[in-house]
Amino acid sequence: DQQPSSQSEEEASEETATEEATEEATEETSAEQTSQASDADIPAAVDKPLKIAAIMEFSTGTFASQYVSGLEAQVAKFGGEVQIYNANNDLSQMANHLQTAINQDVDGILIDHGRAEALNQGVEEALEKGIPVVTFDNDITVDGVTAISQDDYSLAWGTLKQLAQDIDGEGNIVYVWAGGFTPLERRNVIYEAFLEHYPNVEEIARFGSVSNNTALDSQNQMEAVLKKYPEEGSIDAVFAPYDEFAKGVTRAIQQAGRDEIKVYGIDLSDEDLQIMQAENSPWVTTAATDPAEVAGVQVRFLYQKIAGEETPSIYALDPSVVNVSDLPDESVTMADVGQHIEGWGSPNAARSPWMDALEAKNGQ
Amino acid sequence: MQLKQLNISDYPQQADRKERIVNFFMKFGTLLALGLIIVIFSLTNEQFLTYGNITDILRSISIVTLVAIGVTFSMIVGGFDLSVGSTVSLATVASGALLVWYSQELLVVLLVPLVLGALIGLINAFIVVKIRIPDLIGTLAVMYIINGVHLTYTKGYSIYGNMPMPDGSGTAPGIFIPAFQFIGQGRLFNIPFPVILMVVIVALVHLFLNYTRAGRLFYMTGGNKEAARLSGVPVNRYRTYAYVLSGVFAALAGIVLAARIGTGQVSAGDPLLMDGVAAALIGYSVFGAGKPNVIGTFIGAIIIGILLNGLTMMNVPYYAQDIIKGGILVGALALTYFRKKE
Amino acid sequence: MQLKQLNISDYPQQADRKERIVNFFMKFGTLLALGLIIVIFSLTNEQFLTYGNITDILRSISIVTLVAIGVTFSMIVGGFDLSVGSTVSLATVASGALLVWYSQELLVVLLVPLVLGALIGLINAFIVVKIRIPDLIGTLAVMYIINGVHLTYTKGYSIYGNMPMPDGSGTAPGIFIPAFQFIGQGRLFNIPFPVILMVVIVALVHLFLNYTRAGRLFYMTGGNKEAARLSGVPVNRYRTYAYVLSGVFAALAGIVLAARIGTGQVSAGDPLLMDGVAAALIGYSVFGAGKPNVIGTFIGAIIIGILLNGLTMMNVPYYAQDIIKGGILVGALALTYFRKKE
Amino acid sequence: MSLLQVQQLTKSFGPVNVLKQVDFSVEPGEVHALLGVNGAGKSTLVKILSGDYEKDGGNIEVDGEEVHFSSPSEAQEKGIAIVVQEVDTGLIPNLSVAENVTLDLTVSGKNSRPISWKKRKQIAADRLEKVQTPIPLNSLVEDCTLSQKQMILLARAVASDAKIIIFDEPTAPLSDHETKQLFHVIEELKAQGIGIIYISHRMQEINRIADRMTIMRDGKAVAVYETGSVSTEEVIKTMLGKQLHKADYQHRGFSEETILKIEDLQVPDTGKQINLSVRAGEIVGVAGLVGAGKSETANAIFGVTNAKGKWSVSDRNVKIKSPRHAVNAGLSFIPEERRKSGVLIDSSVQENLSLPALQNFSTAGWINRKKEHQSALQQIQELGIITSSPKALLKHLSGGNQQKVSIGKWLNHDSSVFIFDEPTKGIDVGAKNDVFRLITHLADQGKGILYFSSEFDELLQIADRILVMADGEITDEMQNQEATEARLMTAATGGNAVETAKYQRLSAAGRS
Ligand SMILES: Nc1ncnc2c1ncn2[C@@H]1O[C@H](COP(=O)(O)OP(=O)(O)OP(=O)(O)O)[C@@H](O)[C@H]1O
Ligand SMILES: Nc1ncnc2c1ncn2[C@@H]1O[C@H](COP(=O)(O)OP(=O)(O)OP(=O)(O)O)[C@@H](O)[C@H]1O
Ligand SMILES: [Mg+2]
Ligand SMILES: [Mg+2]
Repeated sequence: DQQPSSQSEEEASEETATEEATEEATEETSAEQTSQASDADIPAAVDKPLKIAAIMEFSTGTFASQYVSGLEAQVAKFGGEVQIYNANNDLSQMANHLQTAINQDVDGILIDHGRAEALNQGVEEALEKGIPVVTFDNDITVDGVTAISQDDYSLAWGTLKQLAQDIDGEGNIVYVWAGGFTPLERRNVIYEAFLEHYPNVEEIARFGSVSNNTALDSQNQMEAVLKKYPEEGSIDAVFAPYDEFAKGVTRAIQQAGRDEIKVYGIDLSDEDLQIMQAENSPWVTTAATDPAEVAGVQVRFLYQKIAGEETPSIYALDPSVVNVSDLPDESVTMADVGQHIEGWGSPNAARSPWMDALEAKNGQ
Repeated sequence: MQLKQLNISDYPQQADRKERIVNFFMKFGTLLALGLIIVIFSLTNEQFLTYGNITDILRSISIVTLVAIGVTFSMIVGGFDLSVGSTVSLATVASGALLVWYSQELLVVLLVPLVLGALIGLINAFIVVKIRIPDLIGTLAVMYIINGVHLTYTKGYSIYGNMPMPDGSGTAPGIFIPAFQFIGQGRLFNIPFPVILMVVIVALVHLFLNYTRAGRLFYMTGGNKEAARLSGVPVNRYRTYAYVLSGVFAALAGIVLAARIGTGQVSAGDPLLMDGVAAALIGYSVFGAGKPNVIGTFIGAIIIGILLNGLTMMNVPYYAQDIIKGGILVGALALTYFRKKE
Repeated sequence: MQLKQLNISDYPQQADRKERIVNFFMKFGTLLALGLIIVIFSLTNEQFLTYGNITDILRSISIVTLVAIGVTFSMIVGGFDLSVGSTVSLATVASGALLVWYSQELLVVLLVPLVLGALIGLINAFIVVKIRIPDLIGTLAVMYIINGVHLTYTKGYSIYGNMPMPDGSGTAPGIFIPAFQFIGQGRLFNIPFPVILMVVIVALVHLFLNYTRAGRLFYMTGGNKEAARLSGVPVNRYRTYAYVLSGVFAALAGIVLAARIGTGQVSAGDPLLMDGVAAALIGYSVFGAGKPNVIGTFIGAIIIGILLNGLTMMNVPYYAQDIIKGGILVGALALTYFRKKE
Repeated sequence: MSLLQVQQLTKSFGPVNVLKQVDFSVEPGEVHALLGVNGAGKSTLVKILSGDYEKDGGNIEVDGEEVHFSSPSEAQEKGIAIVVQEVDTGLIPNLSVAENVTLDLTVSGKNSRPISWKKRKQIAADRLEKVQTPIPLNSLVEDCTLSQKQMILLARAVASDAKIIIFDEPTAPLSDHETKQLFHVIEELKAQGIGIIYISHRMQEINRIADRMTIMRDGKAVAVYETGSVSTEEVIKTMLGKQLHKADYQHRGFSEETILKIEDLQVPDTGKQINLSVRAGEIVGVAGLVGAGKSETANAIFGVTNAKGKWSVSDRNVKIKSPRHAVNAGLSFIPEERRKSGVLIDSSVQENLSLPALQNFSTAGWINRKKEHQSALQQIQELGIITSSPKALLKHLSGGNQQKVSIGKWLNHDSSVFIFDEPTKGIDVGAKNDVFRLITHLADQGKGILYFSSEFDELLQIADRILVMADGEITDEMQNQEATEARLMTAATGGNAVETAKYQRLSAAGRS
């Protein structure tokens, strides 16, 4: 992992010896390279094609796809290469992948979802080998790891608050949920609290299952629920805390012509935006962070770590509540949601001054 | 000789009472179970037997039935096709891509996935019939390959109207045109179109399998490959046909799926494999057929669909639904298969 | 009589060259493919053949190998067990619940899941052997039921140390104790414990199947049930044993899984079914055995594990990996199965 | 010009040369018998003629035209039909009788025309009538008896408009009566100028029906005779390549001790009760026409079917609810359908031979493989099993050798009673001799033998006492000295009354 430079060989080998050495070398390098204007402050440790591993628990759904694109885009901008290790919902596979990545001597590791118990051992090993780790949405709390999260609790609370306001704290709702997935389990905690908080809101039906065809399954099951409650007004709202649920439910409601039922979801993607913005769409509110942005922040933290900068142990991205009413009439994509929703995205989180230079350098 | 007295009707009457009861259960056990389920659901929920709900159930099983018909074909020739789920996914993605990325017209959007399905069938046949890799493992390998292909092609993205292109080159030009969506969502004479499609296909396949030469050759091939070969049946050709048909029906299911959800959803077909196989296997027991048959498969799909609908209506959590589903499967099949030692 | 000329040794020597080559490929095709894969991977990646990576690969396949051994048993007696994946899940959840919810000690945490696995095997045997529901559909139904049971039991939650109780009654008292985690994550003499466990079990099962009376009777039962029965083999008892062993091995796999991931993850076993079956089926072709055998199964699991590891190391995108995996499966098996008409 | 002319035909399976430059011909209207010991290559020859196997060398002419078949349908196009030796390779078990009888119509039919099942059934009924065998048209072939299956194959072959029809041991599962029907049919075919190739191990049949015979030995056609031009002894000598030393059936005395006693055995499949007993060293034959219920009775005795009754073996009362109980009680059983229930064709000779007595080859559950191998070698020698090795798979052995394995596997087991069901079916005279020798040898050791057969002459040769069975019941009993073929036949048919009753029952069952 050496870069070709004007430095002598001794200096170069010294540089890779320890983490502290890297920091010192960074200063040296920047001092030496003042002649090249834009590369001025780029730390040497990141000023080369880095090999980044992204260990993902699953990659189904648009959220995951956009997250992956976000990772790839940000790492590419930095001139590195990211390798996706997809565990297909198999935690032990995820632990294996983490191990493989460590054996590969990658420069940094990103972890998306998963559980601490399965991954702690690997994470500790990575840190011992000097490979920095940034996690997203899991419970790993090893010292030296930066954990970012989109905060499932706020996500759920955000959309549920809107739901409560819209139905005036009283009415019949349908809940779509399935266990076995950390984010859904966390969102459920808030949902239970919500039911306690609003005693006049009654859950009249609950269903849900997660597969590769979640949307269609939800659609079929929602149809059954609609048939069970055929009278207009018998259902006020549906809480679907996962966009695949929300999509299916929305379709079922639309096709049944029961537009009086509103859908409150979680997560947002281009496709979701399109569905929400369709005329008379029952899906009126969703709470989300921008998956690409999450990925960007995670990559930037990792690069900061590789560059030897100080990073926080915990960083929570603030989710936004997106109401269709806040969006304009013409169709909007994820790229420009920020123009309409306050606080959407955080393009400047975890951004060091040298990053612009690094991006510009690799942009050519 | 004595044959002159041969009289078509009196053979069954010889069975004594106990035997007749056993026979009855063997023949009608599965149907009985289905009837019982319907009665229970309609008693516990008055909305269950409404016209709207019945058509909903039928619509919800239309896709799985198409897959299961393909599975039935491969089972008839004594084979097994694990790749149908991935074929559904591929067809779904292919029709989505043709509509959205290439703005193709209906005919192309229907034809290309079907041709792809047939191609996959040919590949399966090549592997299983020609190279003679055992069917379970050969079609499993093909399943992996097709899954990989369609995910690589879409880079993991699902395809929907006017989506931003995955390579960042702006917005896709096409949408899911209404003529296409009609296949999954439309109605003719107030009957959902996929239901009509399903019923017509079930009827045609039933006639085909029972009243045409080709249909019987499928059964012969599966019943005893060696004997069929010795009787001059080109068994390998028929096994090939069966895999091709399996692929084509899976592709058709994929088209209906895409039209129904209005998205070229990646991996959407995976869960259909199990349900399709279950439907076809339940079909064995219907009318005591003891072999794969399309009416049985249809009834199998209905049982699965009704359970999902009725249990959801009864607000049974989905995981508890699995218990009931499994229990009823065992119960229905026990009626059919359990009998005194031969 | 003619027998006097019987000459045992000259049969193989008569085979001509071409035939010997064919025989060679039939016997060693799968191993050859494995060797080729290893060579390619170690040439393209210097980290591949490191001690650390090899033990990682072995550790990564240990769970699937245990499942596949169970599957092998059911295949040896001519059956099929689709419920193994769900049994793994149940065992994982059970050991998690015992540790976390009930703070039980190690012995209990190991014993209860194994007993549950044996029980599931008995249920499968009852359905398949006694009620005579065909194995594919009978064990499919059991799969549904077990999935439902374990999800209902945990209310869909995964179980981890000191979790909030699903019924809201505070925090769970227990954790995943280190002694338990050792099973999945520990090392003995710098070899991961699950690898040792796997190798010992493979060796024991191999000896059992090939050198003991009971092992032989398993094979005989699968070879021709009727003939074995008429020779005094209690075939139904051996079929029952096979299903019980299948359940026990799946439960063992579930325990290792839970120890490895430190969680009682619901539905964690589902993906293991396919891989387990694939490993057992690849095993058929190893050494030209033509029947299920545990060494073959082990090699099948190794092939699958190496592919996953090596392709990931070569930075092949995960969906393209499926294509290669499928392709290599077909290629390796083609070497074994493809030959001229008999 | 011959209808069929085969010259210098060769065929090998891997290293084994099965056919070595065989010459063979059939004239129109001729019944040409093919004779030879088990494994001589008869089936292989006719399988090549019927397009099942491809020849390695030599040429085949049909009607003067050289042909080369690469599939059975090509042979059928040239007018060659076959009734195969293993009936199960000719039938589709999970389809109905009607469909199986008219299988050729399906295969040769037009794709465009829908099948009329009503018409099909009529045709099937007509065809079955031609071979005078009513079988319920709607029942599945898998539920049919062996003889019924054989007759279905016959009916189909007869109905095909073939120029040459090959019968590969057609009478093995047939009764006398059905055999007569078959011969009648063959006469008619002959009259139509059809050439017949007829394989059988039964010399009387050959003498009765064949015009010429070709004798095969060790893959070569060694002689062609006109029927009647040579003596049967000469034919057998040519077949075996040596003089046949007839087994010595001189019967020795046997003890008074009853070794097997069966009382009030309720046979499930026939619904009849059976009482019988066998003394140590005694060979008790059970004679009966095919369909008399012999196999059902044998199965019931051995616990194959769950029958009620009282068993006593060597004066000990035993309960037999399954074959395992029977084996433990000291019974051995050589069933009629060897491929289905007698041997494991995908296992090796050695594994088959050691199966029932596996505990004798194992200590504390571990198999002593060396001992197993040695014992297998020895048995292969003793029984004259022709195989390349004890490790060879059983499916590579000829039918007669499979039968020897099916018997041989019980010899390791310490049984006191042996039950044989049609043990000589499909085996050649030499092997039959071996089997008889084996049986008498067992009797000499004081074993009790129960021998079910529809071959009355065999029973007269070997049995000390003969029970006659008709319609599931034992109708007569005689000592060997009192027995004649005529008396046996009378008892077995129960006069005409029973025969008639049986047909009424069958034809009633045929109405469907
Ligand atoms: N598929 C095969 N592979 C290897 N050897 C075979 C195969 N088929 C037959 N043989 C061998 O060829 C020889 C001739 O067999 P064939 O079946 O022609 O004998 P047969 O004369 O019909 O005997 P039988 O009277 O027992 O029916 C036997 O030694 C047999 O083991
Ligand atoms: N599937 C069946 N359906 C109706 N009757 C049957 C069936 N199988 C057997 N039988 C009757 O049971 C009786 C005995 O059958 P089977 O031919 O096996 O007797 P067998 O004396 O052992 O003759 P074989 O010499 O063929 O062994 C016959 O009368 C037959 O008609
Ligand atoms: Mg033969
Ligand atoms: Mg019999």
